[in-house]
Amino acid sequence: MKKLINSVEAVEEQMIQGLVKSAPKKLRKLECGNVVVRAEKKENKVALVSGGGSGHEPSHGGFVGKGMLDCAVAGAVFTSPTPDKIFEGIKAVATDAGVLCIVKNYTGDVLNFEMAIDMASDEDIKVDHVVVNDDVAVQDSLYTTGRRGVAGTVLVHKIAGAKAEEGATLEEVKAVAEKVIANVRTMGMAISPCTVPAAGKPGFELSENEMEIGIGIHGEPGTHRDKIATADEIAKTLLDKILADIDYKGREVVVLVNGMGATPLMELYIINNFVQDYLAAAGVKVYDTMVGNYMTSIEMAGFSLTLLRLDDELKKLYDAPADTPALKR
Amino acid sequence: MKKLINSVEAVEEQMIQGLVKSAPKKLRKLECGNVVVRAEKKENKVALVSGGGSGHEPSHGGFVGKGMLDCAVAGAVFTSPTPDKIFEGIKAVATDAGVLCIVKNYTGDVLNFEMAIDMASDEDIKVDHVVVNDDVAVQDSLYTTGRRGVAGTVLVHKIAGAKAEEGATLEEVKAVAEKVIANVRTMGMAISPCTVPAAGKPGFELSENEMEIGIGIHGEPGTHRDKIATADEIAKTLLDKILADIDYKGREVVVLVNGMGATPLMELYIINNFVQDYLAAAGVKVYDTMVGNYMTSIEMAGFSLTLLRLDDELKKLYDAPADTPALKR
Amino acid sequence: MDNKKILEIIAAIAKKIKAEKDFLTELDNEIGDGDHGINLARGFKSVEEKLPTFADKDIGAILKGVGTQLVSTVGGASGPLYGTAFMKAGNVCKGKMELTDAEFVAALDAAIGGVKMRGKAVEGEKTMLDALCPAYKALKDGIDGGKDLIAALADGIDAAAKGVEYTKTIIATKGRASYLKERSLGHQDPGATSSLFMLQTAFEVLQRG
Amino acid sequence: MDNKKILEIIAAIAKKIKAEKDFLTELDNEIGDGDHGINLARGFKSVEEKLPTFADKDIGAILKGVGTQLVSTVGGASGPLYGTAFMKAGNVCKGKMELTDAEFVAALDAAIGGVKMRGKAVEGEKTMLDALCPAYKALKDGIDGGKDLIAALADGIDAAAKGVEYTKTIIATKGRASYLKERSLGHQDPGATSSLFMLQTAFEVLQRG
Ligand SMILES: Nc1ncnc2c1ncn2[C@@H]1O[C@H](COP(=O)(O)OP(=O)(O)O)[C@@H](O)[C@H]1O
Ligand SMILES: Nc1ncnc2c1ncn2[C@@H]1O[C@H](COP(=O)(O)OP(=O)(O)O)[C@@H](O)[C@H]1O
Ligand SMILES: [Mg+2]
Ligand SMILES: [Mg+2]
Ligand SMILES: [Mg+2]
Ligand SMILES: [Mg+2]
Repeated sequence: MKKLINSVEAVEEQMIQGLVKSAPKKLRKLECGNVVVRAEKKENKVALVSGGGSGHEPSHGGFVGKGMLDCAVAGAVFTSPTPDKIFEGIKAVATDAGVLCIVKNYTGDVLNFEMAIDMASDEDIKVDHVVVNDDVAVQDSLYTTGRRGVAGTVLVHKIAGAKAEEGATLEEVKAVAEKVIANVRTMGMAISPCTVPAAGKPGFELSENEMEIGIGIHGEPGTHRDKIATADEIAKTLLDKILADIDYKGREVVVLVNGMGATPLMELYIINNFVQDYLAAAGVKVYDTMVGNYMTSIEMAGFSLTLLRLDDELKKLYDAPADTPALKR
Repeated sequence: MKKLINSVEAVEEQMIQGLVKSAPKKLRKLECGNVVVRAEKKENKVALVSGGGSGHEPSHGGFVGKGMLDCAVAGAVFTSPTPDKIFEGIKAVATDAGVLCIVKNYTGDVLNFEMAIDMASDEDIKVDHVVVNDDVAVQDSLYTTGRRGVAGTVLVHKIAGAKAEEGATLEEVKAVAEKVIANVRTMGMAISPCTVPAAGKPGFELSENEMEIGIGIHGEPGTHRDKIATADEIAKTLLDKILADIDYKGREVVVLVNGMGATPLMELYIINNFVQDYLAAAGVKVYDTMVGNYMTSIEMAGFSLTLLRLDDELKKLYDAPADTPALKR
Repeated sequence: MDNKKILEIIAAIAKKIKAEKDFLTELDNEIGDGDHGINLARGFKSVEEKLPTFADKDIGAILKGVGTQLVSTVGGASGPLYGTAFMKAGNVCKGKMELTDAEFVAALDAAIGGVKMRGKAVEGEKTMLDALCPAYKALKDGIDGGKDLIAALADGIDAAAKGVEYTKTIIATKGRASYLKERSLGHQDPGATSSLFMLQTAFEVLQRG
Repeated sequence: MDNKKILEIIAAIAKKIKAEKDFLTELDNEIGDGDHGINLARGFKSVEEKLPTFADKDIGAILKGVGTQLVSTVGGASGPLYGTAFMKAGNVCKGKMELTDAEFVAALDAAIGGVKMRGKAVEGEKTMLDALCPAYKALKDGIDGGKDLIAALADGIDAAAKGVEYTKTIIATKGRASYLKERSLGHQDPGATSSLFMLQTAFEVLQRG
C-alpha cells in the first residue's frame, strides 16, 4: 500500500482537519469527532445532515456550506458513522424548522442514521430523513435491500440544499429531495481497485484487460467482471442501463460524469464527449453537465454516470447559488 | 496501459471535445485543432492565451472563461502545441487591446510560443508574453534553461485574467502577471508515474517504498529519488525548499495543494492539515487555500505545493469573480 | 453463570475478534467492502478498555454497556446489529448477577430478536442470522431435552458452523453482499463467521469452567 | 545531388525515424518526458504525406517545406529546432535544383546555425548539437581536405556517433534533461541520437548512389 498519509489510524481525522483548515471561515469541526458543520450556524431554515464512511472525498464534508449541507458526519473509511456522532451533528445544526438527514441506501448507513434519528427524536428535535438509491446496477426489489445510493446523492445535496436555503419547510425540503431521488439514476465501473488504509491491500484485483462493471462506492467488486472495452463502449453500457430505467426521452437532464478518485480528468472528458453525443442521439436534452470527482472511492480508477431528469423546480434549485469547497455556483 | 480512452490517436481531440461539450454555452473549439476559446469573444480587453501539452487537465482548457483565459491551446500529450495552432488561437481572440501569452518555462513551450508570437506580430497583432518559472526543485541559473513552470501557472491565469477583465492595458496585465511570477513558488513529488498514451508504458518505475522528489508536470523523473516518508515529512521537505527561496515570513499567502491526477482528495486534505499548521508556526499567514487537481500529469499520484506571496492588488484580483469549468469564484 | 463469567466471555470474545481481524476482513473483501474485521476489532478494542468499569455491575448492565459501546464504535451494518443484540440481551438480564441455563438461552433469543428487528432480516439471507438462528435452535433443543449448557452449546456451535457453510450456498439478499447477486455464491458470510467465533469463544470459556 | 536525391533522403529519414520511434522515446523516458520518438514520428509521417507535392520543387523549397511541416506537426522542443534547421538549410538552397558538395556543407552549416539561434544553445550542453556540430566539422574538414562527399560524410557520421557517446558523459544544461542535473549522466541525448540517425540515413542513400 502506497499512500500519502501519516498513519492508518489518523487518516480520517487528519483528512477532516485538513478540509476544515482549507476553509476556516466557512467550516468547523465538532470536538466530538469527524463532524463538519458550517462555521456559522444558519438559523431559521431546515438543516441538512448527510454523511457516510470516509473515502468518498469531496463527499460529504466538501459539500457543507451555503446552498448545500449544514453538516456532514464522516465514519471510518467506507464504514458508516456511528449513531452517537450523527446525533451530535444533528444537535449542532438543528433549528426549529427541523433537520433532514440524507442517507445513502446501505444497511450500515440506514441503521446508524435510524438510531441517531431515534436519539434526536427522543430529545424533541424535529428530524426526518430520505434514502438515496440511484444505482441502477443493482436491481430494486421488495425482497432485497434495494438499490445502493451513489453519486446521485450529490445532486440531492445540491437541490435539497437550495430548497432549504430558500426557507422551505421540512416537508417541502423532504418532498424535493424525494423528487430528485425519483428522477436520478447512476451506474459506475472501475478499471482499478482501491485500498482501505486499515486493510493495507486492494479490495479486489483486476488483470490488465479486465474491468468491474456495476461497482458501488466502497471499493467492492461490481455486479460483474468483463473484458476492458473502449471508453465509448463502456459509457454506452452504463448509459443504456440508465436510460432503460426511467423515461428520459424529450426531457432535460443534468449529466454528472463522476471520477472515482484516480481517474484523470482527461479520461472523464473523453467519456463526456461520447455521453453528450449519445444523449443527443437518444433525444435527451442536456441542461447542464458536471465533470469531476464528486463521489469517489479513495484512489479507485473508474467513473460513474448520473442522469437527473429535471422539471422547472429542479432546474431553478440546481442553478441556485452554492458556496462549498467542492461545488460553487 | 489501462486507460479509459478510445484510441491513442484520438485522446487529445476527444478530450477537448468533451471539455467543450461540458460547457457548450461558454466554450468553443476552433475547427483548426485543439484550441479552446470562450464561446463569445470578449472585446475591449486584453486577451489571455495559454496552453501547453495535453495531460495537465483541467489545465489549460478548464481555465478558459470569464475572469481567466480567453484561449487555451492544447498540444499532444506532454508536447507543447505547434506555432501554427497557437497563432490560430491568438488570432481568434486578439483585440485592439492586445494579447498576452502565458508560457511555462520549458524549451518546447517557449520556442513554439515565440514562433507563434512572431507570426502574430507579422500580422500586426499586438502580442506579448510572460514565462512562468515557479518550480524551486530546479535551480535557477543564467547558464541553464532556468526553472520550470508548474502549478503556479494557474494563479497567473487567475490573477492576470482578473486584471484583463478589469480592462487594464496589455502593459498592466503583463506587469501583474510578472508580479505573480516573482512571488509564486512550487515544488512537487510523485509516488507513482503516469503513462503517455502514445508511449503505452509509464515514464519511470518506482518500487513500493520509493518516491520521486522534485518532479515536473510531464511525467519525468524528479530531481532525486528517495525512500517514501509520511505525508507530513514530505510536505515539510517541499515547504522548506519553498520557504527558503523567498521570504514569506509575516506575509499573507495563497496556498495551492495540487494533486497530480490520481491522488485522492483524502490525501491532499491530510497534506493540507500539515501545511496549514507548519505555515502558522513559520509565521506565514494563509489568506486562502485551494486543494484539488489543478495542474496534473495524467494519472500520476503525487502532489505539489504552491505558495503565492500576496499584496493588496494580488488579493483583490485573486478574489475577483471567475467563471470557468475548473475554477469559479 | 455469574457476572464474572460473563466478563470473562466478553474479554475472550474481544481477544478472539482481534485475532481474527484480518480473516474476517478478507471474507468481507470477497463479497463486501473489506472492513468487517476492522470494524469489529475497533469496537471490541474499545469494549476491552471499558471492561474494568463493568467489574461489579449486574449482567444486564454489562451486556447493555457492551452493546452501547459497540454501537458507538463499530459503525457499518454490524455495529448497530451486534450492538442491538447485546443491548437486547442486556434487557432480559436486567439486575441479574447470575444466569440460569434457561436465562442464558432467553438472552440469546432476545439478541437474535434484536438483530432481526434492526436488520429487517430472517434466516436464509446470508447474514449473521444464518449462524445465530441454527445455534439458538440447537442450544434450545439441547437444554429442553435435558442436556447441560456446555453440551447444548456444543450442539449450537456445530449448528452455527453448518450455518456458516450454508451461507456459501446461498445468494445474499441483505447487506452489501446482496448487490453481488450470483457472485456472492461460494463465499461464506463474514457476519455469520464472526457470530460463530463469538459463540465458540463463549463455549470455550464455559468449558474451561 | 539533385532534388530527386534530396527527396529520396527525406523519405528515407522519415522511414528511419518511424522505425526508431520507440527507441528514441525510450531514451527520452530516461532523461526527458518520453516523447521524442513520438514527436518526430508524427512529424515525419506528415512530411511523408506531403512529399508527393514537393516532387518537382527546387531543393530550397523542398527543405523549407519539410521544415514548415515539422514546425507545425512535431511540437515540443525538437519541432521548432528541427523545423528551423530544415528551413534555414532551405534558405541557402533557394532556387537550386542541384547541390554541389560545398553547397551541401553550407546547407548543414545553416541548419546548425538555425538550431543554435532558436535553441540558444552551444555544443557541450547535451543536445542535438553534440551530434550535429562534430559531424559538420568532420564533413567540412574532409571536403576541404579533398575527400569526396561520401567519404567526408562517413567521417561526419563517425564524429556524430562519438558525439552521441559524449552526451552520456555530460550533464544537460539545455532542454528538459537539464532539470535532472547529475541524473542525466550516463544517458545519451535523444535529440543527438535522432540527429545521428538523420545523418546516417543521408549517408546511406548517397552511398547507394
Ligand atoms: N440486514 C441485515 N441483517 C442481519 N445481518 C446483516 C444485515 N446486513 C448485513 N448484515 C451482516 O453484517 C455483515 C457485514 O458487516 P460489516 O462489514 O461490518 O458492515 P458493512 O456491510 O456496513 O461494511 C454481513 O456479513 C452480514 O452478516
Ligand atoms: N535549447 C536546445 N537546443 C538544442 N537542442 C535542444 C534544446 N533543448 C532541447 N533540445 C533537444 O531536443 C530534444 C528533446 O526533444 P523532444 O523530446 O521532442 O522535446 P521536449 O523536450 O519538448 O519533450 C533533446 O534531446 C535535445 O537534443
Ligand atoms: Mg463497511
Ligand atoms: Mg515533450
Ligand atoms: Mg463490510
Ligand atoms: Mg521529450
